[in-house]
Formats: sequence, structure tokens, C-alpha cells
Amino acid sequence: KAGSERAARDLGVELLFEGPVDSNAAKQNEIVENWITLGVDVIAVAAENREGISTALRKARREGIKVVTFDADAMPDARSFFVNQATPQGIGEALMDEAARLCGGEGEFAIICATLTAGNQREWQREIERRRQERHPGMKLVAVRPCDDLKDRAQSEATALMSAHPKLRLIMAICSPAVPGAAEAVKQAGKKGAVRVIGLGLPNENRRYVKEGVTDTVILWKTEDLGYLTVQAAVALAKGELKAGASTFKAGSLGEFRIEGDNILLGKPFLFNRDNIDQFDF
Amino acid sequence: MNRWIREWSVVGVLALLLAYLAWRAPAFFQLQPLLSLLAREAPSLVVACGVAMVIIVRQIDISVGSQFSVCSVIAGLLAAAGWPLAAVVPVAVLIGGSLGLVNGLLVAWLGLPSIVVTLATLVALRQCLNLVRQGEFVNLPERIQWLGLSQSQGQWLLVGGAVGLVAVLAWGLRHLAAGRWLYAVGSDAEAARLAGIRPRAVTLGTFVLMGALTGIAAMMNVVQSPQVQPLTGSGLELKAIAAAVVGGVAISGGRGTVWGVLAGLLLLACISPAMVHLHIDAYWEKAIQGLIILAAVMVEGLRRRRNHAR
Amino acid sequence: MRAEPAHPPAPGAAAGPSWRRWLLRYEVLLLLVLVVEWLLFYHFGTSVNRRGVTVGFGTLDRQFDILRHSCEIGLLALALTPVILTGGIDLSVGSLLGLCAVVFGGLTHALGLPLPVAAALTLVVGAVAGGLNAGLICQLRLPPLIVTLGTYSLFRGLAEAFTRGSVTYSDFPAGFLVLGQGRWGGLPVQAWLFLAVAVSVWIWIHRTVAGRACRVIGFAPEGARFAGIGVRGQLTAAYVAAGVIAALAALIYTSRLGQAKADAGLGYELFAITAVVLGGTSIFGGRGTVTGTLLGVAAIAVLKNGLATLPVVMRLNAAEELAGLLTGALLLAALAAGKLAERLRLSSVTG
Amino acid sequence: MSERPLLAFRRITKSFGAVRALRGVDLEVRAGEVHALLGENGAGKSTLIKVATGAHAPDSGVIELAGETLERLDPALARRRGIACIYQQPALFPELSVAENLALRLEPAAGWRRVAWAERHRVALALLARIGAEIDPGREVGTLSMPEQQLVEIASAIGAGARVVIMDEPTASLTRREQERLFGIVNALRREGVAVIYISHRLEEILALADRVTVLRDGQSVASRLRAEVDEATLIRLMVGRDVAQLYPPSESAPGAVRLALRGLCCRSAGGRPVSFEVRAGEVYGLAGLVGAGRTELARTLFGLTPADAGELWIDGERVTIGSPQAAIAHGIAYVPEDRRRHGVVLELPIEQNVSLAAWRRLFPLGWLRRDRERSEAREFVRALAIRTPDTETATANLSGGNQQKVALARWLATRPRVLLLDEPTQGVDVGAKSEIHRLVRRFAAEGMAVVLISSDLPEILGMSDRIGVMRGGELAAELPGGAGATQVMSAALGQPVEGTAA
Ligand SMILES: Nc1ncnc2c1ncn2[C@@H]1O[C@H](COP(=O)(O)OP(=O)(O)OP(=O)(O)O)[C@@H](O)[C@H]1O
Ligand SMILES: Nc1ncnc2c1ncn2[C@@H]1O[C@H](COP(=O)(O)OP(=O)(O)OP(=O)(O)O)[C@@H](O)[C@H]1O
Ligand SMILES: [Mg+2]
Ligand SMILES: [Mg+2]
Repeated sequence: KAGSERAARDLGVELLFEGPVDSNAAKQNEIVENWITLGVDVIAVAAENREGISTALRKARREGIKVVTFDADAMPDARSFFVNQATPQGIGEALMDEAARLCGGEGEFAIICATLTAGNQREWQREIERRRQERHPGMKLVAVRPCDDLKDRAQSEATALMSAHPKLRLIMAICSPAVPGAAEAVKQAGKKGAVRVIGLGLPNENRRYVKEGVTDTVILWKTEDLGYLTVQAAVALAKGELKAGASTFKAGSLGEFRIEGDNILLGKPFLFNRDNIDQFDF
Repeated sequence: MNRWIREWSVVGVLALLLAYLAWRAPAFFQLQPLLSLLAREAPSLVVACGVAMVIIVRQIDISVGSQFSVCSVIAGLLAAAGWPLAAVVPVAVLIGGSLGLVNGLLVAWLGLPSIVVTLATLVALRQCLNLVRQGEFVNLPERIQWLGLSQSQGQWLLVGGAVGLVAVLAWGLRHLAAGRWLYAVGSDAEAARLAGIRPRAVTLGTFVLMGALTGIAAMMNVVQSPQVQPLTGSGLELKAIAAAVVGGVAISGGRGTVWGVLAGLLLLACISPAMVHLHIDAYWEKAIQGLIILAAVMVEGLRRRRNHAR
Repeated sequence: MRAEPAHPPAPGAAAGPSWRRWLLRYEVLLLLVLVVEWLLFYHFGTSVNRRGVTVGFGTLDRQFDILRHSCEIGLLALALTPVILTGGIDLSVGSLLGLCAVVFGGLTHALGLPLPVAAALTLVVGAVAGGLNAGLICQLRLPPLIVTLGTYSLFRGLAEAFTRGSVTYSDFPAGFLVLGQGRWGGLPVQAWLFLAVAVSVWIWIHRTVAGRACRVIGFAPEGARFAGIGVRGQLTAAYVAAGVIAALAALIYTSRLGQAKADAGLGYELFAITAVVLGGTSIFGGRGTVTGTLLGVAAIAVLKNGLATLPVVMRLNAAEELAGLLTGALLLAALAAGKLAERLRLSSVTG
Repeated sequence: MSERPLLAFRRITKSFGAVRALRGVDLEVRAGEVHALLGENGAGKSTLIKVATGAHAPDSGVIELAGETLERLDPALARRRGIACIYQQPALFPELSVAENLALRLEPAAGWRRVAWAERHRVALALLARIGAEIDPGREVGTLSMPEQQLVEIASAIGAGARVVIMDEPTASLTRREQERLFGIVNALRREGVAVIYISHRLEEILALADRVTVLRDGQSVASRLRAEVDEATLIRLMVGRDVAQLYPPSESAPGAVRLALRGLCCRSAGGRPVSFEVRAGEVYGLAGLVGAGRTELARTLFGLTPADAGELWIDGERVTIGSPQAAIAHGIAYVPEDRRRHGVVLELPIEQNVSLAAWRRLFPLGWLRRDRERSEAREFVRALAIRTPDTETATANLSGGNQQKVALARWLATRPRVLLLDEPTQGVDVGAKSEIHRLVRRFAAEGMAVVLISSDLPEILGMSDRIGVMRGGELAAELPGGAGATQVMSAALGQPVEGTAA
């Protein structure tokens, strides 16, 4: 959000930002339709649900509104560009590779997700599984548990996972509240080092555990850059500076980004660990 | 026995579940994880007892989840601002109590239906918190955790405290005149008024007590981890109500015990870890949870049906 | 010693001026709230954008969007009204919506059934699920709250188990998507369905003996039995109807979003109950009107959607939160005003 | 008897909406006297005593207790000052035990007091024994029958050690034996110097008990006389404002063919015992018995509430099985239950909807409500039964007890039944209305209905019945002709040998 606001300032455009705290496809549709009737120029969405949002976005395009997606994509025909901070593939691979590295290539691990039905998380899990089969067959996924985006519930789930699977080597938390939740559980179970914690999250929520060595690695897309890039791309699109088929895109202060097909790539996912966490404060 | 049929059927289903676990997944019964599980459920237990009392007076409080969050976040902020624990706890209880007072005043004095009032405060408090915190965690200082004790001392203290609280409430509800008033008002408020009990005062008091218990519960939760998530406690109302009604508290008021609530909560709390231990895929969990809730109350229903036929 | 011979007052005399009685009715009050809301949003939420097009709250499109977005919750609220009138509750409608959505998706995609057949079967599933609730409540005489709390978990759980949490059915044929996205006779298609259901429920509740029976059961279940009302039959009808309406809502939901997934309708029951109680229906049963429910749904929908068109709110990025806050406030204010109006009505009667 | 009043009402007024229930009532009650309060249904008797117990705040006027004005009276204060009351509508807690129900009314109001359960049980046992009720103090009140609940109410009032005991129709559903026990208690209270306010519609009770009689009419006291100055006719004239010609109208028609026949009918699963008797068209069959004799249970079985599982039931020579109240209605059976508030009327519904409730099939054959029809039907009954109400849209809860009873009766008459089961149909009904009801019962019988009249009011049974069945322990102990005497019925009910015909 901060990044998108900076970009909006740089470019002198008006930015409407709406993000439900709880994620829900139907809600997002309503917001988009709201924007359509407001008659905005560009819509940028992080699709909560691929198919669900696409209908609304197609409608927007019919009305002459430009559409870009970021973070999570919609159907390709429903938008012009996808600002791809880290493809599900990128995230899945990064998580799985990191897990395998920490466990030395073999061992049991478990996943804690937000809900069983959240779209992007399902995709990450698919990628994780593919990577596991391809590169790390020694790793074994023993359970996937939802935590409803609640840190406390993640803590309980992690506790149960550890006692039910004594050979568990690693917990992979793929929603942000679950990372500190799992870390706290590992710490309380006295299994620091024996059970590793990695996940997707923000530096501030995990700083304590990363420093203590409970959490090993946190993967983060630099949200600020993502927001900045998205807004830059959206404005360029609206002004007609960015057209289909381009292969690079220059985004203000961030420099150039590669475009692959209709994906604008932000680069590889970013890994935090003990060494670099202090460089960030958000 | 007949009177406690629901309580016993819940205990029975719980015992079945535990027995099955002992057979298929004995690892469930390890001291430390079990203690952690109980400690994590201690706050829910306290809240569920409060909700049970509100239901006994024939009201309902579905705003507890939001109350819980507000107490937790404020307590967390105060602790982060350097307040000593001895000051934070009473403040949390006070805040809970005053949130309960607001509900209670609207219900008892304005005579609005409690489900509407607490539905309103549920949404309003939750959205206030979202507006103010935007989902950001509160980081707590180290000394708050486990009330400054060691982890296992702290966990024992929380579990013991919660059970002790249940025992005190159970005793009070059974053996204090004021406790019996709850049942009287829940059974028939007009009759209670004619018997010289002040139903409004009793209702108000119950809501305040409920709030204070929520404050205590929030503290019990806050001390268990070094961060407070503002979303904490969302969905707690449903869990608490479920524990109460499964544990035999009649939604029509005047009937129920906190011991039943304890059984109901333990049953509900065991389901999720049991799934993990039994290696059942998570997407079956809600269905099984629903079946267990139905099973636990079905015993009573079947029995009543048989009695009726006899 | 006697002052005056007291005759029982003539019928209607105690009623006071009837227009005043009517004005102080709760529904009229709600209507007033709705109109005020609408005018406020119309005034502050409508603007002309840079392309010279009128946008915001005041556009017809916007009004239709509100209509389309509130259809499913509105249907659930309608489904809940008779149930709540009987003194019961059905917490499972939101979960049932989810279950029916994936059942419909499964039937059309996995089994490849033709759409009308699949839709009909989905409605049957809704009826069966409602029947399950009714059976547990009537046959085993369990409290509705517990039963539907159980099925609330059960139905959602079945939907998740059925799709293993992840399968999303999409790619519905355009002919089906019309239901949730198209227009017919100037109005969104689902609005017609909604209207049909609303009118049916209204007739059922306010014009037939079955509706009266629901009320009597809500006031006094024992008394209803002693009056020879088939309590079980009426309760079963109410819960089965709730199931069928929830299934219908699932079809509309699926069509509107073009997808069926296990999380469909998550949390809708709370919105629906809010709308029903805002509409003046007593949660203890007996008292309430379908008109009230419709007004309640409208008041909440307009509030929620209208707020999102206010420039101030958009800049604050707080539509969601404010909508929640204001809904809460509205609930309290409306109910308090209802109480006050009742008192005024009584005092006007005293004269 | 001292001359200074112990309890005095001075110009009390009280309105409910448009209904002016009390319009300046003056009443003085002395210590050691039984002061009977009389009046038609809706005259304001219950309202007056609710003012005295602080349940209602008066609009104006004062209450004095032993010369001292009671300000801001509430039930707790009234109790502390020694005013105890048996309410007309039992104010009990259905989910709680009998012992606890008593304790909540008797124990001091301190909330932090420890509850002594054993003591409660003991006190309850003693009190129940004193009024001769055989009720287990541990039972939940919700499972008690109507008369048993009334006994619990009585126990709570006499246990309070009060200076003023108010009894609002304590005998409405009690049978002769309990009544007599109660009279003993009232007399004992009088001897102890307690002031008793006694409300009843049974004039013979009043004449037997009272020292002084006050008659209320339309919210005003129209007369206050010493017992010696009045007789039954005077009282009736004071209450109703006219003479009520004849209390029990004579049988007008000769009984026709057998309409209702029971052959060993019973519901074993509800603990019933087989019962056999026949009732002819145009006949009023009285059922007498003590509390708990099983009359209500029999009526419930006949009406399909606890369907019979043994024996046969014949209606108009046709064998029928009745598995539910709907089936009973379809066969033309109507049942006016004894527990008016819980079963007889739906308090929240308007009068007109209560009246039409059981007659839907006749009034709305298409299932489509017709308010006009319903209203005209209700108006007719309001007129015919002299139900005192501003209009037919008034909620039934706002009616006085006796008027509620008439609504319950109207509901079943509206079904045009062939068999009418009346369970305590005139409990709490004033003399005028009572004779009205009796006349109606006669008229309906004359039109060919078979009427089963269950009543604990022995004179009513004796006066109305063409034949009398006496029940005991769930069985028909004796069948007596209409002209039987009170002693015959009583001895049959108590299980003593009866001279005359036995069943
Ligand atoms: N809560 C109330 N609300 C409105 N009207 C009421 C209420 N209670 C009593 N009334 C009215 O007040 C009048 C007096 O009623 P009350 O119950 O005192 O009569 P009563 O003399 O006790 O009659 P009964 O012999 O039938 O018991 C009646 O007209 C009744 O309808
Ligand atoms: N609702 C009830 N629940 C449990 N027991 C009941 C209930 N009603 C009555 N009983 C019991 O059934 C027995 C028969 O009571 P019933 O009411 O039929 O007697 P009755 O002759 O009609 O007496 P009364 O004329 O005083 O009503 C009694 O022992 C009574 O305690
Ligand atoms: Mg009375
Ligand atoms: Mg009886």
C-alpha cells in the first residue's frame, strides 16, 4: 500500500485503495463493480478468486476501463497485464527449496495455511508439491492444517502437529499470522532447532523469532515495490504507454522490469533471515 | 442422572473420543502437548462459562469475540507502553466489565433484545479495532509472558486458574442466593420480579460479570505469546455458545451448569488435535465436528423420544 | 358511590387516530431510515467523472448492483423469517449455500448433467438438508440452535470434503450465467426470482393459515399443539423451505460469480440474521413481518454499498469498517426507536 | 378485631393503556379478619392486589400498612413488610424444583447468602405437609399439574409468616378436599391475627369464610359489608348489577343416541388406567374426583395429546382412533384445557386470532386467512360470552383471567364440536359469566353435543351433570345419576363405599 501511494504521488494520479481485512471473493467482486460504476480509468486487482473476479473484470474492460492484476492473477482474457511479484511457481519453489535445504533433503514437514479454500494458497501448495516431487523426493508432507488467519489457532495447530508427528522436521506457514504462531509453538515445545519454521510473512511480526533462531527463513514479496510497480504499470497502461507485446517496462525510480508475455516480473521472491532482517522495518 | 443426561452424554462422547485416541494415537496423551492444549483452551473455557451464565438468565452475548479482542489489544498496548502486569490485568478486567456494562444497560434498562444488542456491538467493536489497528500485531515485552513465571509453571497456573474459576462459578451458581437468582430470572423474569428479585439488576450484573470474565480470559491469552493479533478471538463467540449449549445449558434459560460447559468445551477443543493425531485430512474436519456436536446432543434427544413413547 | 356506568369502549375507539398508529409502526420507521439513507447517498455519493459520465450512487447501474449483491443474503433472510417466527433459528443456511453451490458444480461438471436437471437436483439437496434439520428438531426435540450449529459445521464440512477444499467449478455456460449477471425486463434476472420468493413468503406468512401457525408456534409451542396445529408439519415446512431457498440462493450466487467453491456464502447467516432482526422480527418467535425483513435487507445493503461511493470514505479506505460500525449503530437505533414508538403508540391510545 | 385497619388502600387508580382498571379504590383490611374481595371478571381485583404487593405501581393513591404510608413499593419491600400473596396466575419457576420455588419466595433477599439446600428441602416438606399436598419437593415445577402448582403457590404464601396474606382465587383448580384444608389454614391465620384478603368467584366459599366482603365493579369499590349483612343474592346483585336468574339451568332435552363411548380406553405409556363410559348426544357428563385422580389425563387421551394405546373409542357408533389433536378435531372433539395460560389461549395473540385458532378448517377452508370472517366470528363470541374487552384486536394477555377463560371456551365452541371436553371451564369465571357459560353449555348440549364436564367445583358438577362419573386413581370409581348428593360423590372420590349405583 505504501508503495502504491508513493507511485501515485510521483505520477500525480488519484488512487482509490480498498482491501478487505478478511479475504472474500464475493466481496471483491462488489468492490470492482463499485469501481466500474464510479467510472475509474484503471483497475488493479489482486484476485482473490481467479474465475470469480474475471467476470467483473471483463465487464470493466467492456466499459473501456483498463485492468491490471497483481499478486494473484485472474483469467488472462480478463486483464491486460499481470504484475507478477513472484509467481506461485516462484514462491512454491523458494519455499520447498528452502525447506529441503534446512532439512538436508529429507524428513517430514507440515503446512499451515489460512483456509482450505483460499485460492492463492491452493496454488502455492500445488507448486510446492510439484517441486517436492521433482527435486526433493526425500521430503514428506504429512499434514496441511488451516488456521483461519489466526495466530493463536496456528499456535495450537503447530503444537498438535509436533506431538502427532514426532519425526516432524519443519513447519511451513503459508499465511502470515501462522509464521509467528508456529514459531511460538515450537519455542514452547522446546523444539527450537529440531523443528524448523519457515513461511510467508512480514519482517516485524517475525523479527523476534528470526533473531532467536526459531524461525529460519521468511519469504516476502517486497510489498512496497509491488505496489509501486503496479500503480506505475496501471498508469502507463491508461496513458497508452504500455502496450501488449512490450518486453520491458520502465517504472519510475525502480528501473526496468522484464515482461514475459503479459506478465510484468518483479523478480524473485525475497528471503529474510537472521542476517538481513534488520534492514527492514515494516 | 436423568437431570444431568446431557452432561453425561457429552462426557460419554468425549470419553469415546479419548478412548479411540488412546487406541489409535496414544501419542495424544503426552504431558507437555496436552498441557499446552489445555492452556490454550483455558481462555475459551472462561469465556464459555460467562456465556453460559448469560444464557442461563435467558439472554445471549455474541459480542464476546470482539470484547476479547479489544481487551487483548488494549492490554497489549499498555504492557508495551511499560505498564506493570499488576496494573494491566485489572485494567483489562475493567475494560471487559465496562463493555459488558454497555451491553447490559442496553439490554436490561432499555429492554432491547440481547441478540440484537450484542450483534451490534460485535460488529461495531470488531470494525473499530480494524479501523484503528489495520490488522497490525502488538508486540509485548518479554516480562509479560507467563506472568513472569517459567513456561510450564505458567501453563499449570493458567489451567489451574481456569478450572479454579469454573469451580468457583459452579459453587456460586449452586450455593449462593445470587447464583440461584440467575436461574430464577432465566426461568421466568416476571415471577422473579414478583418474588422480590430485581431481574434487571441480575441481568445487568450477569453481563458485567461476563465482560469481566472476558477480560480475565483475554489476559490468560495475552500472556501465552509475545504478540497480540487484533483479530484474536474472532469466532470465539460461536465456540463459546457451542460449548455452552452442547454442555447442556438450555437456550431458553434457567437450566445448565458450568461443569457441563467444561465438558462441552473439552469435547470441542479435542476434535481438532484429535484429527491431527488420527491423520485425518483437514477438509473432513468441519463435517466431523458437526457430526460430533449432533451426536453429543442426540443421546438426549433419543432418550427423550423413548421416554415420550413410554 | 359509582361515578359513571362503564361500558366497554366501542371497538376501535381505543386505537386512537389510525394514521398515527400506522405512522408509528416499525416498518414505517425502517422505511424512513431507508429513504434518508438513500437521499444522503444520492446527494453525497453521486458525481460526474472526468469523462463526463455520471457515476456513483445515483446511477441506475449502481442501484442494480446493490440489488444483485444483496439478492443472496436477501434470500437467506427471507428463508430465515418463517423459521425465526416459529421461535427457531437456522444457522446452517450460509453453509448450505456453500454445499449446494459445490453440489451444483459437481453435478454439472463431474457428472455432466444438463443444467436444469442439476439445478433441480440442487434444490432437492437443499430440501433434504432442511429436512435433516427439521427431523432432528422435531423428531428428537432438540433445540434448533444446537441442531443447526451442528449442521452449520456439517454442511460446510461436506462442501469442503466434497471438493477437498480446492476444487473450484467454473466455466458455466453463458445461458446459466444470465441468471446472475443478465437482465430481463430491465431488471437483473435474479431480482425477479427474489421478488417471486419474497411474494411467496409474504403470502405464506401473512395470508395463509400455515403462516399463522408459524406465529402461534413461536408464541406458544405447547399452546399450538393444544389448539390442534400440526406443529411438526409446520416446523418441517419452515426448515425445508429455508433449505430450498438457500439452494436457490446458491444457484444465483454461482451464476453471479461464475464459480462454485466450498467457501460460498461463508458468514452469510450472520448478515441474514442481522437483516431479519433489524426488520423487527423477534428472535423469540411470533412477532415479525416479511416486509420488515425486506426493509432490513435493503437498509443494510444500501448502507454498505452507499458508503463505498462516498468520496471521503473511499479516501479513508474504510468503507468496510464504517459499514460495520454503522450497521451496528443502525441496529441499536432502530430497535430503540421501535421501543419508543411502541410507547408513544400506547400513550396515544391512552389519549 | 381491632378497628384500625392493618392495610388500607386510598383512592388507588391504575390504567393500562386505554383500560382504566382501577378508578379510585378504597379498601380497609383489619388484622385478624378475612376480607373477601368480589367482582366480575375484569373488575380490577387482581390489579388491586398487585398494587398492594408492589407488582404494579399505582397511577395515584396511597397504600398504608398499619397507618404508615408505603412509598415506592416493590415486591421485595412488600415482602419485607409482611405482605404475602398467592397470585391468580401461578408465578412459579418451571425449571426449578418445588423446594427452590418456595425458598425464592421465602428466604431473605441478600444475594451473598449461602444456600442451605437441606434446610430448603426440610422447610418445603413441612409447608407442603401443612397444606396437605403430597408433592416431592425435589420435583421440577414445570412437571406439576395445574392444581399442584396452585398448592405450591399456597405453600409459599403461608410460609412467609406475613401480616397480610392475599389469596387470588386460590381454589380455582382445587378440589373439595384441598379446599377444605385451605379453609383450615385460613382460619388458623385469622386466629393468629393475620389479615387475609380472599378473592374467589365461588360464593359459597366466601359466605363460609369471610368476615367482611367488598365488591368491586369497574375498578371501583361499590360496597363493603360485614358478612352478616349479605347473602348470596345480595352479593350477586352487587357484583353484576342485576339478578342472575338461575345458577344452573335445567336440562332442556332428552338425551339422544350414544355419541361418545369409551371401552377400556387409556394411554398406558402415560400411566393411564382403562376407563369405560358412554355419553349421549345432548347429555352433560360430569367427571368428579380429587386432585390427581386422572381426569385431565383422560381428557388428554381423548383429545389425542397422549394418544390411547389400549381400548376402543367410538363416536356416533363408529370406531375411531385418535392419534393427534388434529385427528380429534377432525372427529369433532373439542378440549378446553385446564391450564389456560399455557394451553388454553395464546396470550400474545389478539382475541380474534385466538378464537379462530382451532376452527381454521371451518373458517378458512382454502387455507387462506379471511380476517373479516375471523373478526365477525370473534365479535359474535365476545358478545355471546360477554368478554370484556375494548375490541377483538386486543392481545389476550391484557384480559382479566376470567375473560381469558371465556376466550379459551370460545375457541372451541367455534369449531362446532360434536363432543366437548371441558376441563375446569369456569375456573376463575365470575358468577354472571359462569351462568352464561352454563347456559351455553346447555344450549350446545341441546343442539346435540355430548359434553364431558370436568370440574373441581362440586356444586357445578352436581348442578350441571345429567350423569356423574367419579374418578379415583385413574379409574372410574363410580357412576352416579345427575341428582346425586355431594356426600355420595365425595365418598366415591375418597374410595369409601357409596350407597347407590356403582360403575
Ligand atoms: N397488564 C395489563 N395490560 C393491560 N390491561 C390489563 C393488564 N392487566 C389487567 N388489565 C385489564 O385490567 C382490568 C382489570 O383486570 P384484573 O385482572 O384486575 O381483573 P380481575 O378482577 O382480577 O378479574 P378476574 O376475576 O377475571 O381475575 C381488565 O379489564 C384487564 O383487561
Ligand atoms: N404435565 C404433567 N407432567 C407430569 N405429571 C403430571 C402432569 N400433569 C399431571 N400429572 C400427574 O398425573 C396425575 C394425574 O393428574 P391429572 O391432572 O390427570 O388429575 P386430575 O384428576 O385432572 O386432577 P385435577 O382435576 O386436579 O387436574 C397426577 O399425579 C399428576 O401429578
Ligand atoms: Mg383476577
Ligand atoms: Mg385436571
